[in-house]
This record gives sequence, C-alpha cells and structure tokens, in this order.
Amino acid sequence: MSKKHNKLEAKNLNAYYGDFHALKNINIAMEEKNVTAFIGPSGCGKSTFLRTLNRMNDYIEGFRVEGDILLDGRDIYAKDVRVDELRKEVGMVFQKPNPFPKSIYENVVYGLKIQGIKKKSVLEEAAEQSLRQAALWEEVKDKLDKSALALSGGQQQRLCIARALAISPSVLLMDEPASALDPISTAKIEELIYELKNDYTIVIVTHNMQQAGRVSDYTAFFYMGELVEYNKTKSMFTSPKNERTQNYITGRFG
Amino acid sequence: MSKKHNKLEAKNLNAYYGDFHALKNINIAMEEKNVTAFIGPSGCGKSTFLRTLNRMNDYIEGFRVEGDILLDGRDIYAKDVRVDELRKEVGMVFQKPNPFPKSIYENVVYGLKIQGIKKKSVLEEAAEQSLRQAALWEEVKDKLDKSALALSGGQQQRLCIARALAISPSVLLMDEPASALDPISTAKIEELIYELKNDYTIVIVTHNMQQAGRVSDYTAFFYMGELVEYNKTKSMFTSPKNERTQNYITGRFG
Amino acid sequence: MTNSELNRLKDKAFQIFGIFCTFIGLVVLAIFLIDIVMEGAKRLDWDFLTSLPSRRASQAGIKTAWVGTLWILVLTTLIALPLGVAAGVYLEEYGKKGRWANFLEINIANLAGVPSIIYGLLGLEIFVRQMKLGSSLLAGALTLSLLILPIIIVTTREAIKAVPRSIRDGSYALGASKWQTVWNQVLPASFGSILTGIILALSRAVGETAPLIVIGALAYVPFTPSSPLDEFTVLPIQIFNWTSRPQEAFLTNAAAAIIVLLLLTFLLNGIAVYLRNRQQRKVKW
Amino acid sequence: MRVTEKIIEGLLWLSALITILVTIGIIWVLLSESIGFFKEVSIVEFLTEKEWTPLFANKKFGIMPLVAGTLLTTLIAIAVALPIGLTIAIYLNEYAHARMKQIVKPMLEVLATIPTVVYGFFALTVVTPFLQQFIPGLAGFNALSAGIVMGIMIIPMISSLSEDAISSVPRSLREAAYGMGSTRLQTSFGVMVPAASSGIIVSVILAISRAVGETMIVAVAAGQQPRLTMNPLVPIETITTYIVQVSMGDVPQGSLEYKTIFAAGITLFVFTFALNNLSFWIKKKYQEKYD
Amino acid sequence: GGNQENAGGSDLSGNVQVDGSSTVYPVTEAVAEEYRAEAPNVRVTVGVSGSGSGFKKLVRGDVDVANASRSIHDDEAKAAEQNGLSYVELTVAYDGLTVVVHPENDWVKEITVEELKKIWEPAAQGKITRWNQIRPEWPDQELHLYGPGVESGTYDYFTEAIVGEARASRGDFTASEDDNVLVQGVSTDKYALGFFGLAYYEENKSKLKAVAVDDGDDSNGKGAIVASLETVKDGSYAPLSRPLFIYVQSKAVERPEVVDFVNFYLDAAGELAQEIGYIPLPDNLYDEQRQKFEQFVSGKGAASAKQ
Ligand SMILES: Nc1ncnc2c1ncn2[C@@H]1O[C@H](COP(=O)(O)OP(=O)(O)OP(=O)(O)O)[C@@H](O)[C@H]1O
Ligand SMILES: Nc1ncnc2c1ncn2[C@@H]1O[C@H](COP(=O)(O)OP(=O)(O)OP(=O)(O)O)[C@@H](O)[C@H]1O
Ligand SMILES: [Mg+2]
Ligand SMILES: [Mg+2]
Repeated sequence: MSKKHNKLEAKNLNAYYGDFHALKNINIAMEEKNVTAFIGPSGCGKSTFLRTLNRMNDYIEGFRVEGDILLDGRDIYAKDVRVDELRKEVGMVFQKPNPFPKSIYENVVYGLKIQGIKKKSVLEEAAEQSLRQAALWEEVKDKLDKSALALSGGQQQRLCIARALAISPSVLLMDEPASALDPISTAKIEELIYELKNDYTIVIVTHNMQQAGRVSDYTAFFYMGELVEYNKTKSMFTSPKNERTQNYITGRFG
Repeated sequence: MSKKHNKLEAKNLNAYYGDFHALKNINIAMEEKNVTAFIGPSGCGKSTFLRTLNRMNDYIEGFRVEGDILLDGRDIYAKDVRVDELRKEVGMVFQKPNPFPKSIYENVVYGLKIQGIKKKSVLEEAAEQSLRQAALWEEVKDKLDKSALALSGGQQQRLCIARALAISPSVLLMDEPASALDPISTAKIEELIYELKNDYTIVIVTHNMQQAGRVSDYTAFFYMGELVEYNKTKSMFTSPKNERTQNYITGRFG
Repeated sequence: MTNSELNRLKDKAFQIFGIFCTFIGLVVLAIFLIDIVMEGAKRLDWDFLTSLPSRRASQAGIKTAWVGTLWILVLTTLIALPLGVAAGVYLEEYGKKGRWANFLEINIANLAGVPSIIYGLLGLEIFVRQMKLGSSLLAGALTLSLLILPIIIVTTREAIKAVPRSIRDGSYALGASKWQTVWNQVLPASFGSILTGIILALSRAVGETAPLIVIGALAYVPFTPSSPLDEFTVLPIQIFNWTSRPQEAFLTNAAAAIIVLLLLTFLLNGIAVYLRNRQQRKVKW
Repeated sequence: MRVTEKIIEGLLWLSALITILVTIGIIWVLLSESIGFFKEVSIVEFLTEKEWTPLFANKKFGIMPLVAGTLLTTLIAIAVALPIGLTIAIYLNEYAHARMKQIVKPMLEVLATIPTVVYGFFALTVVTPFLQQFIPGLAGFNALSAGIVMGIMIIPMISSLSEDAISSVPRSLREAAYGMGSTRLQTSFGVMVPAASSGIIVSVILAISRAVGETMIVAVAAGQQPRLTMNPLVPIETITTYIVQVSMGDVPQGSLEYKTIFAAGITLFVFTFALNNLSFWIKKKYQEKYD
Repeated sequence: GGNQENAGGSDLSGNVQVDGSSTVYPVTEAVAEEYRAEAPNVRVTVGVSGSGSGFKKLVRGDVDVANASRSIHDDEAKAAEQNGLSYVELTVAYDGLTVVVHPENDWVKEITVEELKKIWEPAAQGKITRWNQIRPEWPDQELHLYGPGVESGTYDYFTEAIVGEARASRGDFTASEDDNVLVQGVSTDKYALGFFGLAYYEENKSKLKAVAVDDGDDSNGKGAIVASLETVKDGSYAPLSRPLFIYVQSKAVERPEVVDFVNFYLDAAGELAQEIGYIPLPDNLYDEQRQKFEQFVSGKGAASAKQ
C-alpha cells in the first residue's frame, strides 16, 4: 500500500471545560481513507476530542483549546477559518440518531439547501446518491416525503449518515454511532463504515472493543484525558504496549 | 457443597409491553446465595426480566406478565401478595446511582422509616451496619448528615446498595450496577458483590462479559426476549452450547 | 462562496435585529420604571406607608392597601397551595391515563386561559352572593385562588415530572407505597420548583384589579382588616381608585403606590428566581 | 396502610375535581344570567345586529361591535408582540450568552407584572400623543395605542414561553444542524423554530387569550364606543371593558341591561375556551414527537 | 329618638356600611373620614358599586346607607316593600355637569340647551358630525364628542335634562366612566366637546374651557351661564345641576351608630362637598333634610318620606 498522507493531526492539544482539564497534551496523526477508532473508559475524553476536530465544542460555555489541530495541514482553529466551511469538510454523526423532524428528503438535502443550492434536479440527484451510499435508498425510495421520525432507529442513523454525506465532506466523525441500535442495525452500520472508508477518512468513538476490532484500521486508547496508546488496531489488540491498554481491552475494567 | 434450594424461579414466563412480546417463555431457577448474571445484547430483555422479579414493572402502563415467578416457592404475582412486602424481601440496585436528594443517613434509613420504625437507636444501628456491609462506613461515617448527592458516583452506588441492605432483603437485584462508574469504583462494587453473596441471593445484569465472568456463579444469556442458555458461568464461558451464545461472548456482535 | 458570505451576512443582520428587539423591550421597561419612580418617589415615605386613605392626597396613605394585599397573599396561598398541589399530584401520579384524566387536563388548560374578569363574575355570584361572604377578604382570596389554581396545578405537574424516574424507582424498590414515595421523595425533591410556580402565580394575583372590582372590592375601608370576613382594599384597587380622582396630587399617590406594588412583585419574582437557581444548582440528576 | 392510601388518593382526586367544579361554576353563572337575556333578545339578533346599545333608550343588542373591538386590539397586540417576542426568543436562545439570557429573560418578564392600569395610562398619555404626530387622523382614544401597549405587555409571554420551547428542542438537533455547517440563523429558522413550532404556537395562543381577556388597558385607552369597525384609528370597545364598566355603573341588578354583561361574558368565555382548546390540542399532538 | 346632633357618640361602636354611586362616593368618603375623629370605634366602609348595586343592597338590608346619583326606581322600591323595609331619601349636595371644550377652541363661548339637544339626541348619530352643522359660523371641522359611560348616573341625568328622555342619546361618542380619561380626551383634541362633573373641570381649568349654557328660561338667570359654585347653588345653572342623595333604610336606623353617622353626615356634608368639588345645598335645605331624617327615625316617615 502506498503511504497515505495525514488527513488530521493534533499537536500538543489541551482542552479545558472551565477549570477541568479534559484533554492532556494529545499528539496524534490520522491517515486519510482509514478508520480510526477511539476507545477508552467513560469520561476519558473521547467525545471531547472528536468534537474538537470539527469545533463542535465552540458553543460550550467555558470550553477552550490549546495547541493545534491540522486538517490537511491547515490549523482549523486559525482566525481566518470559517466554522461553517470547516464543518462542510468534516461531517459528523452522533450517538443517538437525530434526524430533523422533517421529511426524509428534506433531511438529506438540508446541508445543500443551506448552502443556497435550490435547483431541484441537483438536490434530487444528491439525495439519491447519498442515500445509496448510506445503503438506505432501497428502503426509503418510495417514501422520501414521509417524516424521518417514522423510520426505525437503525434507518434513522443511516439517514443521518446520508445527510452528512450529501454535503461531500472528506472526513466523517462518528460518536458511538451504533450504541443506541439493535444488533442487526449495528451490523449494517459497521458494514457501511467499511464501505465508506474507500472515500472518506473516518474517526469513530466506540465503547465496544469488538466493534473497534471489526471496523478500524487504527485504534487510539484514551484514559483520563490522555492518549495512552495509538497503533494499528491489530497490533494493539494482540500485543498492547501499555499495561492500562491491556487491562482495558481484556476487560479488567470499563 | 451441599445442594442449595431454589430461591427464585420463573416458570413459562411471558411478558408484554402492550403488543410487544418482550420475554418469551422463560424458565429458570436461581439458587440461593449465588450470583446469577444476565447477559445479552441491548434490548434483549435482561432488565425487563430482572424487574419482573420484584414487580417493578407494575407501574408501567400496558405491561403484563403471564406465567409464574416463585420466590421461595410462592408466586409473587398471586393476588394476596403485597408488593411492598415483596420489595422488602427483594431489594434492587439500579444502573445509575439514584440516591435520594437527602442526607446520607436519611438515605440509608429511608426503607426502615417508611415501615414505621422511628426509634433513633434502632435506625442508627441499622444505618451503621448496612453502610459497613456496603464497605462505605469508613468513608462516610463523619458526614452522615451531608447530602448524598455530594458523594462520588461509586460512593453513591455503594450507598444505594447499603440502602437496599438496610431493610434486610434476602435477594438483591442489580441492573448494570457498575456501568456508569469508573474502573476503580467498578472494582469495589465487584468486590462487594463477592462479599455479599455469603448472605444474599444476587442477580446482576451486565453488559460486560468480563464482569460476568468475574463475579457470577451462573450466567443466563438472553437474546431477543428468549433465554438462550443458562449454565454455570465457567462452563458457559469455556464451552457455550449454543452458537448465538458463542458468537456473543466472543464479541461477534453486541 | 458568495452564498456562504451572504448567509453570514444574514446571520449578523439578524443578530443586530435581535439585540434591537431585546433592547426595545428593556427600554420600554426602563421608561415605565423611570416614569413611575420620578412621579412617585417624592411621595414615598414612612407616613405614606402608615396612613389611612383620605380625601386629601397629601394625607392619604396605603396602610390599609398593603395590609390588605398581605392578607390576600396569605389567604390565597393557604387556599390555593394545598388544593393546587394536591390536584397536580393527582394528575401526575395517580390518574395519568384514560378519558377522565384527559378531560381534567383539558379542563385545567382551559381554566388557565379564562380571562380574570370572568373569575370576577364567578366570585361575585358564588362567594359574594350565594355564600354571602360579601366583599370580604375571604371572597377576594377565594376568587383569586381559583384564578391561580390552574397555574399552580400546571407548575406542580411540571415540577413533579422533572423528578427523575430513578428516584421513584429507588423508593418503590425499598417497599414504599405510592403515597409514601410521593410524600417522602417526589414532593420534597420538587418543592423548590413548585414554590417558584406558586410565587409567580401569587405575583400575578397581587396585581389583579378587574376581578376584585367585579366582586365589589372597590371601596373606602379606613381600617385594617382583622379577620378574613372583613372588608378590605388592596394596592391595585387603591391605585385604580386614585387614578380616577380629579386632583392631580392623587396621581402622584398612585405612582407611589405603584412603586410599592412593583417592589412587592419584584420581591416575589426575585424569591422565585432565587429558588429556581438554587434548585438548579443543588440538584443535578 | 392500604386504607390510608385510598383515603389520600380520594382527597387528591377531590382536589382535582374542584377544577371541574370551577368550570361548571363559571358556565352556570354565565348561563343562568344570560338565559334571562336570551329570553328577551334572540340569539340571531345578538349575533347579527350591527349595533350594541343596550344601555341606551333605543336598545340594540348586537355583540359584533364588541367582538370586533376585541379582535382588533388583539390583532394589533399580536402584530407587535409576535415578531418582537419571537426575535427575542431566538436571539436569547441562539445568540446571546447564557449569562445575558439569565438576566434579560426575568427582566422582560417584569413587563408582564406591571399593573395594567399603569399600561392604560401610558397608552393614553404617552403613546397616543406620540402617534398623533405621525398619524393626523388618530383619535384621542383608539384601538391602535391600546393594542400596541397590550402588545408590549404580552411580549414576555411570547419571548419567554417560546424561548422555553426552543430550549427544550433536543440538543442533538441543534448539533446536527451546526454539524452540517449551518449558521446560527439557519439553525434557528431551519431547525429549531420548526421543531419548537408547537410550543411557539401555544405561546402565541396563550398570548392571544391574554390579550382577548385584558381589561384595564383598553378600558382606559381605547375609548368606550362599541363600533363595528376594523379601523385602528378610532375609539372602540371590547367585551371585557364593557363588563367592567357595567359592573361599576349605576345599572339596576336583575335588569336586562345588567344581564348583558353575562351575555358578553359568555361570548368572551366561548372565545377563550376555543383558543385554549386549540392550544391544548396542538400541545398534545406534538408533545410526544421527541424521545 | 335618634337626635345626637351634639356628636356625643364618641363611645359608640359598630359598623356602618355604605355602598353605591361612584359620584356620591367622594362625599361619603370625606364624611366617613371626618367621622372617625368623632366616633373612632365606628367602622364606616364605603363601597363603589354603582347606584344600581347600592339600591339593590339597600333594599335587601345588606347595607345601611346607599349612595345614589339618581332617585330610586319603582321596581327597586317595590323590592324594599317586599323585604319589609322602608327608606328615606336625603339630598346631600349638588353636582354640576360642565360642558367643556379644548382651550384653543375660540369659537364656542356659550351654547344653548337646544343646540346641545341637537348634538346629543339619538337622531344626531352619524348626521351631526361637524361643528358648522350646529352654527354655520363655527368651523367646518369634525366634531368629537366625549361623555361619561352610558351606565353611569351622570349620563342618565344629562340625557334626561338635555334630550328629555333618560338614556336617549347618540351612541357614537367616546365614553368613559373615569372622568380623568375624559379630561385627557378633551384636553388633547381641539375639536372636542364633552361634559362631566364640575370637580374635574375645577381641577383641570388650565387644560379645558368651560362653555356657558343657556336654558332659554330667564327665570333662573338670564342668558348663558357658566357652571360654578354660585350658579349651581343658587339654581341658575340649569338644567345641568343635579342633586346627590343618600338613602337610609329602616332596619339600619335602629342602630344608634347609623343614626349618629347620618346626622353627622348632614352636618358636615355642606363644607365637605365644597372641599371636594361639589356644591353644597343652601343651609335651609340641610335643615329640611335633618328634620326629614328625624321623622323617619322616629317612625313617622317611612317610605312616604320619598319626595
Ligand atoms: N460540557 C461539559 N462541561 C464540563 N465538563 C464536561 C463537559 N462535557 C464533558 N465534560 C467532562 O469531560 C470529561 C470527558 O468527557 P467526554 O464526554 O469527552 O468523555 P467520553 O470519553 O466521551 O465518555 P463517554 O464514553 O461516557 O461518552 C468527562 O469527565 C466529562 O465529565
Ligand atoms: N416501557 C417500555 N415500553 C415498551 N417497550 C419497552 C419498555 N421498556 C423496554 N421495552 C422494550 O423491551 C425490550 C427489552 O428491553 P430491556 O430494557 O429489558 O432490554 P435490556 O436487555 O435491559 O437492554 P439494555 O442492555 O439496553 O438495558 C426492548 O426492545 C425495549 O425496547
Ligand atoms: Mg462520549
Ligand atoms: Mg437494561
């Protein structure tokens, strides 16, 4: 395999909620078109880190970041970066499916509409394409104008993925995207991630070691705000270097 | 070891939330002074079953049970059974620590007070004893009148256990009692369970296979409302009989 | 990327408009307050608070009015609080489903929107005439109690709803009965919010004029009431009375009385806000 | 133990029952007096006659002028309060700092606690003269000033209740919108407001029914001239004003004139009853949409 | 006998309940306030529920004294009879109705009753809408009318006196039972014409202009006459001055504190009425009222005491 370039990099990253030091000196580089999994016990800072990657924490009162996060080598916290542009580049999928209370179609084209795209043919095409990518097209093509809230949880989550894909990001952040779903839906999402990594750089937070093992190329283990270990998933699961990593993945805690 | 008698038994148990068939023909017998773990993927009915064991589901609109649950051979759903008496016999600890927003002391003696016990000496003695049993006494003995909400999560959970012990139940039901806790607190709770099984019959729901392996004598694996396999924990983890059990405990799904 | 720039521009424009609207609201408020304080502050002194009403503006005071208002506050609380909380508890904890509960709920929602003047007509017929209470404190307090009852019920329900299931589960699991759970856990845990609601409801009752006029409380009462069956006057009525006098000096009196009334409502609202904040800080579920 | 439980439940039930008794009481009081009225005046006349002069020698009993006055002032009030209140709600929710929201919201709520008599005089002595500088045809008493001031009074109802509604839209929706690159404005109007629409509509309806029931402002500032018009520049009379005037006036009780206030009262009740029912059903219908 | 004119009743105690007209209210309030110094233990409360309500309560015996700006109606009187009550009507002061215009109105100096009738009668509605329709030399401008609420005794009286039939008037005028609101209206409207109680004019002389009224009857003063203390008192301001009454019922006068209060009332009313902007009766008329009341108390008057 040819060496892939670093899509996302964090350099000496520290993050605080008020006085609380949530991320401690994180250094990590994630390659493009790979899946990186963040694992670690609850409260260790996985979500916090994930959300600093598209500045979703900007709106949290008292939250601040030190150090750099580079997307394709550009600091995303630089003054001249427009958050809305950044987020079009770095899409996000959340733990609980959160479709807008609108029709399926409106959900998918939302991102394009707010960019000012109005042409129906463009929108429709984009909708179909991203629903196909999210492996949802066949299930919903006949009811695009039905409320998205009427879908099952697993379908809703795939809709949220389709919605994120519609604005053609290059990075996809996913915060425990399957933890609220049943086993069958979970399997579908995992399959989907596997498909998507051909085109997207994916970062996924998961509580489920097995899931991390199944879907990711690289795994980062966080513990109390620190990045304890970061390695190819296979190496990490078979021969963790750090004792805490070992304890965690063998289920001694968490 | 002498043969222990069956503390709790379910016979042809079916449970429904409205039209939804949540538990399908469950037959199981749990021995006294043992720890039984319920495992299975999310939504398989673990909690539902656990809560039918002390009729906590009574208050859920549309919920109904068919079949029998026997506590020491007596049907707990019989007409003449008083729910409050039953619950004094069968204590319960929940996933998220749920101390009452009162002092530590008030939390522990609550169960006794509502039984009408007012004598201070009795209450105080009971409080100390159950806090000791829950391995919390040393940490809180100087601040019994402080709010229970000021305790850490792990301490709160042990307080909830102490609270349940104070009314001297013979069975303790625990629904993922450590899933919201940090690793250190989790270890403490597991230790505690190990201690308590000398005196109590314990049923614990857990998502964490390793935890089930560590604390339980028997394990029951549920899948989509069915009890797929029930066996000594050791045998189950080393040689599961059912393929789905095997898949689950090796992390193929869930 | 002009589209994106346009969007940001609109965003900024709306922000400015938002500031403007908020500002308008606050400015109007400031105008009111300044206007009233300028007019009334000069009249506001100890004598004003301790004097009886009089035909001479310079001698007239609001003793009977504020004492009457306090009486009304206390009586209304005594009547409306137990009733409202009990009804709220019933709806939220007991009769939750079914047609009957649904009916009760619609009914309360409706009562909450019935204009206060209609409560006045109700009070006039039922309390003043049928129960022969006359234009007494009790009749006034009963009328206002009915007026704020729906508000108390609704806030009680909201407050109770905010108590997490886990607290109830914890109590039930220890063998507590329903009422024991409500009394020992649910009500204490929600009492702060309930109180907030009640205080806000009371601050509404304190400012009501129309229903009291309808039940005949517009009167010269030169003594402070000593029992609930006495006649009374309250601040808004006194204000109303003074604003309709020919002598301009009474308008100054009215303004001074309005300051007192506003201070009272601020006090009540302040307590409510304080309780609300304390509750939020204290309990994080 | 069981018996106490039952007794307590019974007591609680009784308390809830009282609310029904209140409604019955209201309907009974309004009906029993207005039945006498409708014996002498046909409902058809009541609803179709275009003049309301029950106290004049030449009596006409058409409620429409009062209804028109009520609608007109309410309409003006809402036209003022809705855009301002909603903008404030969105601004406080999406743009302002949490701290600012915490201060501004209760301050605005003070607007709703100022005695309405005060508002009335403000409308009459400040707003009307001010407006007369721009609108030459504006009468000294008019629906416009009263409506505007009423609008100011109900701003906090809309701003606070709508803000609550927007706040209670699940965080996840807001995050989804931001996550896709929305600006704050797009998030507000594209996602939050539609998602909170039921709560916002309810707040507006409550504000409307408050405006419909408001008495003192119109009594002081709008004149008392029942007039079937939608012209905001001239004096009008509302239902509530009529009730207060008559109940303070020299009309003999039991007379037909006196009974008119109950006929007017029942009209008012029907109005607010319909509005409240509407808001209740809207709330019910959309309540369970999330979680 | 209830003759306690020397105010020796300072040891009296009890309640005296008064209710009724808002017009008479200020007089009774002033009397009650002064009476406190006389008999500190007697609690006098004065309600303002309108003449109608006042009568209704009086004839049921719910109140002792009713304030009234009109005489009792027959059906109200009948109710008293049914309840076994009688009552006495006592005149306590006069109120002058003042016709006012905006101070910058330089065309109207006086107006005749005929013209007032032309303006206010029911037939005028929608027709008499401009000043020059009354007198051609007056400007061709819209006429804006202001008057007390139609449910008030003041309005009753005005229509009776001007139009000739109580409550017969046009409906398209701005009404308020709060005279301050009318003051505000007329004082900000150059083309206004309104009427209300003399007291409100006296207090707002700078903002208003009173119009002299000519009743065309020279026997009670020649030409147009402006409302004032003197002209009302001597009866020359006709027909727009009216008497204000209190009614006392027969059960109430069995209680000495009521008798004492009413006597005090008749003694003090003249001075107090003037103080608050009404017009006292000539002194001899107060004597008449006192005699009438004394007769009533001693049981001779009964319902026939009505004039
Ligand atoms: N808004 C906030 N304000 C203050 N502290 C916060 C906030 N959000 C998170 N934290 C704290 O920061 C730490 C890291 O939180 P984070 O949500 O990143 O954990 P996580 O690894 O995602 O946990 P989980 O697996 O439970 O989702 C935790 O201790 C948490 O309490
Ligand atoms: N109150 C309820 N009403 C309707 N359905 C319910 C209710 N509670 C649970 N269920 C359904 O019953 C099934 C079993 O739920 P249960 O909570 O017992 O699962 P569980 O095994 O405890 O899952 P988890 O590991 O997520 O806690 C699920 O499909 C759930 O959706
Ligand atoms: Mg997380
Ligand atoms: Mg569960």
